[in-house]
Amino acid sequence: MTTTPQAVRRASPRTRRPATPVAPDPTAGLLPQTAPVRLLDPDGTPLPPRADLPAPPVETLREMYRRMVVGRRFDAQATALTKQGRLAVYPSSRGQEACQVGAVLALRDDDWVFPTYRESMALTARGIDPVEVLTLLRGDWHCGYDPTVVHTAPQCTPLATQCVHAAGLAYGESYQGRDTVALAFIGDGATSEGDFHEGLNFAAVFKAPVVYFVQNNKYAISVPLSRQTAAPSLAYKGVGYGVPSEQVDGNDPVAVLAVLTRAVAHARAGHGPYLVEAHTYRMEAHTNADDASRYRDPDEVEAWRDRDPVARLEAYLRSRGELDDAAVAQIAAEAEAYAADLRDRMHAQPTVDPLSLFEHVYAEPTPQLVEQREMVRAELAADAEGDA
Amino acid sequence: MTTTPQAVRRASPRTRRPATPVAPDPTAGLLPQTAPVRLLDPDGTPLPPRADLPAPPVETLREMYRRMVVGRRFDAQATALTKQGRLAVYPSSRGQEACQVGAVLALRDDDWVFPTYRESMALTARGIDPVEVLTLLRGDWHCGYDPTVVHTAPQCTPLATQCVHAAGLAYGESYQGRDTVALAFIGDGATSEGDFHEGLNFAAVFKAPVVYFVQNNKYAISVPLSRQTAAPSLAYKGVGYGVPSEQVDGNDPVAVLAVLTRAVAHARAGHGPYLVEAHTYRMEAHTNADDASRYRDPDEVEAWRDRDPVARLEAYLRSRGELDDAAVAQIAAEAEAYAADLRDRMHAQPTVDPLSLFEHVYAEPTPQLVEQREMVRAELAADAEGDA
Amino acid sequence: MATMTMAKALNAALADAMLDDERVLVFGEDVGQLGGVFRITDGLQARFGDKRCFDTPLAEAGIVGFAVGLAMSGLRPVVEMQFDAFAYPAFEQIASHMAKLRNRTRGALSVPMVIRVPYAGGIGGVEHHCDSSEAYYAHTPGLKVVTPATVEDAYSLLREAIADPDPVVFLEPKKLYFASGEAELPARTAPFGRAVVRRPGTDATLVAYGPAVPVALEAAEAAREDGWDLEVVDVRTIVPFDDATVTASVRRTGRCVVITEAQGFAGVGAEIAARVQERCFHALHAPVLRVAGLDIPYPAPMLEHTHLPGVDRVLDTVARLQWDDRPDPRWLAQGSAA
Amino acid sequence: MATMTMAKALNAALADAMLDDERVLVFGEDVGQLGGVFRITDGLQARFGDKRCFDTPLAEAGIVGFAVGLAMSGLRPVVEMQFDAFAYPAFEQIASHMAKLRNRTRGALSVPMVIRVPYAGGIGGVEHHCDSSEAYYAHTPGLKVVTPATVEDAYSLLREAIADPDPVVFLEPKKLYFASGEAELPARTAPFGRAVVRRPGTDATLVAYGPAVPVALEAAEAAREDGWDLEVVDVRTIVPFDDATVTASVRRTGRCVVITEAQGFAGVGAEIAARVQERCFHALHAPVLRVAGLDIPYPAPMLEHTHLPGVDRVLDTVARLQWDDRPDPRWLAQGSAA
Ligand SMILES: Cc1ncc(C[n+]2csc(CCOP(=O)(O)OP(=O)(O)O)c2C)c(N)n1
Ligand SMILES: Cc1ncc(C[n+]2csc(CCOP(=O)(O)OP(=O)(O)O)c2C)c(N)n1
Ligand SMILES: [Mg+2]
Ligand SMILES: [Mg+2]
Repeated sequence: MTTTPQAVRRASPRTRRPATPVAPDPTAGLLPQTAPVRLLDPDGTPLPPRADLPAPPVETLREMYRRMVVGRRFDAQATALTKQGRLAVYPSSRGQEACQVGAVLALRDDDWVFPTYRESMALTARGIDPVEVLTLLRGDWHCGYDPTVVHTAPQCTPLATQCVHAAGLAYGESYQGRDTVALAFIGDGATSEGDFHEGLNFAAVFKAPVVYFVQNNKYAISVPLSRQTAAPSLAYKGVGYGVPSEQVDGNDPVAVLAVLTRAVAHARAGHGPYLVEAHTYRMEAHTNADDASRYRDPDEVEAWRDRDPVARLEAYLRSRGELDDAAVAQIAAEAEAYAADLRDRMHAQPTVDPLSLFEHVYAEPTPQLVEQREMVRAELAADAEGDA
Repeated sequence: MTTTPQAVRRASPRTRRPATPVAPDPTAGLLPQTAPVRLLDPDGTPLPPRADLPAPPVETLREMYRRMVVGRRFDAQATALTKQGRLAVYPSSRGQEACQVGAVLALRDDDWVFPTYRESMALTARGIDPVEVLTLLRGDWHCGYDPTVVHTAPQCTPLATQCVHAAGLAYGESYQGRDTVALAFIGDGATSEGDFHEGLNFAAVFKAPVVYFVQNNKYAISVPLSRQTAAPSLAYKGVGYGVPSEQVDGNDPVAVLAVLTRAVAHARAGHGPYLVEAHTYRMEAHTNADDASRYRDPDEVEAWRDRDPVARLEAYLRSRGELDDAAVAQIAAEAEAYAADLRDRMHAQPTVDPLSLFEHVYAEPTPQLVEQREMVRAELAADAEGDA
Repeated sequence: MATMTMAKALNAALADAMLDDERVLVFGEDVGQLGGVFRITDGLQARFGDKRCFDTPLAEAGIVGFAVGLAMSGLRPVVEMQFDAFAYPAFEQIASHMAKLRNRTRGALSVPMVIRVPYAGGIGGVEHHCDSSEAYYAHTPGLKVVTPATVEDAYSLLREAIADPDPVVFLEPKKLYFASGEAELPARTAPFGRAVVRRPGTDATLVAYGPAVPVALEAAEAAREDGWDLEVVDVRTIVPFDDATVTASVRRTGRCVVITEAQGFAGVGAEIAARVQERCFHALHAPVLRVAGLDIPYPAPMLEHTHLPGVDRVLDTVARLQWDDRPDPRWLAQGSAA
Repeated sequence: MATMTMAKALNAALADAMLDDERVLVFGEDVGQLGGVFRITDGLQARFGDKRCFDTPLAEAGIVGFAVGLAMSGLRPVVEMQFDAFAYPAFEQIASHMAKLRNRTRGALSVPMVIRVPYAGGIGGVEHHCDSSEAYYAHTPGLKVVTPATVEDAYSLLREAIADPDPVVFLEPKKLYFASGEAELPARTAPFGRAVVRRPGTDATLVAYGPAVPVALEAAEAAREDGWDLEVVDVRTIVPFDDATVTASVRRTGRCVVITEAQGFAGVGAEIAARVQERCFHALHAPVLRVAGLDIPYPAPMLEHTHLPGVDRVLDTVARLQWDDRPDPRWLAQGSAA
């Protein structure tokens, strides 16, 4: 789909029998464009501007570049931390920087994000402490940040389940008179789950202000998109819920930001949910524990290197005179510092109190948990004695 | 939607920017017509024939009429049996005769049907003994017929779950070289369930020969369609799976049969699943136990009386000289006899052996079940002694 | 004191909770204009408007997940599953999210919500309408699991559930919906975690909850003829479980039968039996016995009476409590065959 | 005898079953070219083609429901759930269809299919990857529930499961996947419903299954130092349960501890404890005690060792089996407070 040089509207003239009245098209505004929206060529050359899709302000694009560079460095650092045994596992989002950062920049700080395990970069780009973001993967607790402070749900592992939560939260916010928008990340594979369907449908029926943002990175672990769907593209799922939908070149940072900004505005204006599919590519294996050579061709990966979103935005900003060697170097240095700080802080082995296991199961531990806590307390005391 | 006098193809010319190449429409063949297909006017007057949808042979339509009349009489009899305490509950399909019988006539005997609780009429129209069909609702066992003999799954109560079974069975049949088609009935409400999504998707990805037949009777118990979906119509869900879809006036027997016949042919030819939405109406309450006056306007029901599918087909066949008073009377008599026979046979109270509870949980009862069976056997013996 | 049905008491509890707390929203399938298939939400939409009591699309995972999201936004959702087995599509949302969100976030996100489930049988329902599903929930840490057996408890426990800071699965015994009882509303019987002795007795303890409580009481009444004075304990909240009341009773009586309508294998009855013998071993004159539903799918209406634990089966079991202190031949035979 | 991992034995069982029976199809998420995230299906697609071993869309209800349909058409599906908690979306298909279809149709439709579930923890997995979900299945009539603890049993029980006429939930202890053991394939150990004494002993019986079996064996070994000679029974098939072997052992030893990794409340351990005391009451010198996971959501990797029943906790529990015939002060204190 990404080979079409320019996004076009669905255009095939349908055969119409004469003498029948023309009914209004019930799909108007609901179907995506037939090819992914693209505003920059892969080499960063801008395509003609579009009246229906205002280009994002250049300061925002500069900020986007900065966060993408820092995000990529963060991502590499996290992968390195797995090799050093500091992280149990890490799912990289290398190659998906435009999506991860674009989503964050399209939102306000008080909007809510519903991420999956893949969105560590989006969360750090949101300003969440990377150590808190990696808590789940380091293994000291399930979620390291306070969702109510950063307006970000815990990274969700059970696929697609967050789609329904996002609908509920967004509806709840608007019910309470707040103009918060929720953005739910979801992968191509997870669109096959029933909860994706139920989430979109609830959001549509209740006109909940949610943006469903599918990062179609072409694989669900090893399973290629062709095993997930026979649809022309995932964005075509929206019309079945009455949800306007768009597809976008997920490696074109300008297009991603533009399309998501429009989607968020639509939701915030009270028009209900919006579905965006970004065509992108997972450059690394599913996680560091995965062996992608078992199921995909290195040539395929190579081909996607030419569509690198960071280089693309850099080229564009340079061509517009918005970025020069000095600025690039400064951002790279910032990224290095960010990574170094993360490495240092992840170096310290966290201590977790075993007795904390009994907290937060319920607001107050049940008598059964109190008994079990006493058992563990006694065990710990015996261990300490044995050690002494 | 049913007010458009004639089905039309989606026709709104989309604004196209000049100088962009015309991409092929990825939705071609997947979207339904913008208004439900109709081949007879509500009064039975035929509409102009359509090249893309051959009209069913008139003998089949005569047979359809016969089964619809018998089916309606059966349905009334079943409702009467609830009043006589012979059935615990009965969900009527009055008003949906064209759908119930049309689906059956579009299939071969060795095709598989996946019915819901609403499809008693379809099953009797398929030739299954009505006493066996009503076993579930009488309460002597969960399913009264042998599915492998009548190629009909047990009537399914957990909504939408049968959509996935149908995909599996259909794929399994074609895998084994048989050209069987499966038809899964489903209601408008049940399309909101995740299993509808997963069923359609599996069928599409595996090109399983299934027809998904949504009887959109506008209510899920008391919940109106507007609370199920914001989609233009349920048939627009197909494109999101790459499944060709059609909507049809579900009270137009000729159109229902024509559209389903095309859908079945599509599936049998190996082109994968097909989604058909029939716009119809549940004339009675959800079941005899339901009180529809709590949630719907009698005027609405009245309006649908004018679109009665049985009268419509009768008028059409009479106008074509295919039916006369004598034939109508003969069919009515047949229907009466059918109902009388059913009434008589349902009059006998069935006896069910309590020990049969322990059969068919597993192929062989487990030791635990053997123990429990002995307990029940002893209880029964003690009861018998007590009675004696 | 007024006489009313449990259905009415539940309806009043919902209405009073909505009145007291604006954040309470009631939704599910057919709960709006219809008032629910059992009429538990009758009149709530008319009274509180269709933003506070409303119908949803027909999708249980959606309903529960939507409620989780609403709870995250600070509201207090109370949702209805239409029947027990129709909550299964929501199982992942219940087990992996509703039950765990507080724990996952170290208490930052709580999920104060209630899932109401009309459960269990005895009403002649067709398949999938009569499951006893309490064990699935009771086995899932993070959920509170509650089931009333009386009209007063129905009101009180439902108010408690809605006010509780934790997610609650509130199981409503269908067969008791339209049984009448005495109640003065707003009744407040006891907080979560308190079982109650419904009938004092000295010879053995019958432990039951929900639909099994009336069976236990009836059996205790009938047992008087056989010369047994049976105590009946109503568990009320399965999670958290009231060990203190149950063990105190069994220590007094020295004998115990656990009655549940659910299929017995790995059910809540097994948990109670296991706990009681762990904690009362030296007070026991006989093993703790169980009377449960058979280990079969819930049967068709015409056979449900064979499946359901009834008074006779309870009394037969009480008779096996080794009143003469001889081992039960039934188990002995089997054991020696091994 | 050769040394191999359980993963390898399971892979061999699948391959041999596919070889023996053309109707066997293996599918799920990532089971094709990747060979499964645990490589249990490694090489099957290459060997048998992508019609017999294939990837599906990412949807567990879909996978199970599709398998039910395939079984209806006469095939023998063997599906993989990628991890324990990711089977929950399929719960309705499992509980309401797979488990019940034979019963609903009076035996006309059987559902000979297997759901393989890598389950339980001890591998440092993140949340939702380490649930012990056996009780949900064991409590659902119509399902057989099986879990191997040895390499030979892994092969044998999986072959048995695939050949079985009933639906089987086959639980694979993740932490044992890459533990090696001796096996001669094709091994056939025992049909369903047979527990086995893994270690004879005279003083008390440890009953365990799946991931808890190695813990029990290690504890029995360690207990020798304390002067206890412990017998270890491996349950192997939870449903159907082998009462004969378990009760015979406990009658011999007079004491019993049940060890499960799952959270204890209303788990399979409760069932075993309840059954054992029902059947062995007069042989017991002490209550049947349980060692189980804590009643908490499975913890993050750094705390899982506190959660999991380990050798020390087993030995502490064995020590409480009232060797001097005095009541356990722990429970007494609590009871008298009531
Ligand atoms: C309900 C559920 N089933 C299975 C899994 C196991 N799993 C984790 S990631 C993954 C693939 C997801 O693919 P996709 O949705 O495309 O997201 P991506 O990883 O590509 O970002 C699978 C199958 C899961 N986490 N949840
Ligand atoms: C999973 C599930 N949830 C809820 C129900 C209860 N229920 C039975 S019929 C029904 C309405 C179904 O409406 P629809 O799908 O439109 O079919 P219709 O009854 O109109 O034929 C509901 C909610 C059920 N049977 N299964
Ligand atoms: Mg993906
Ligand atoms: Mg309907």
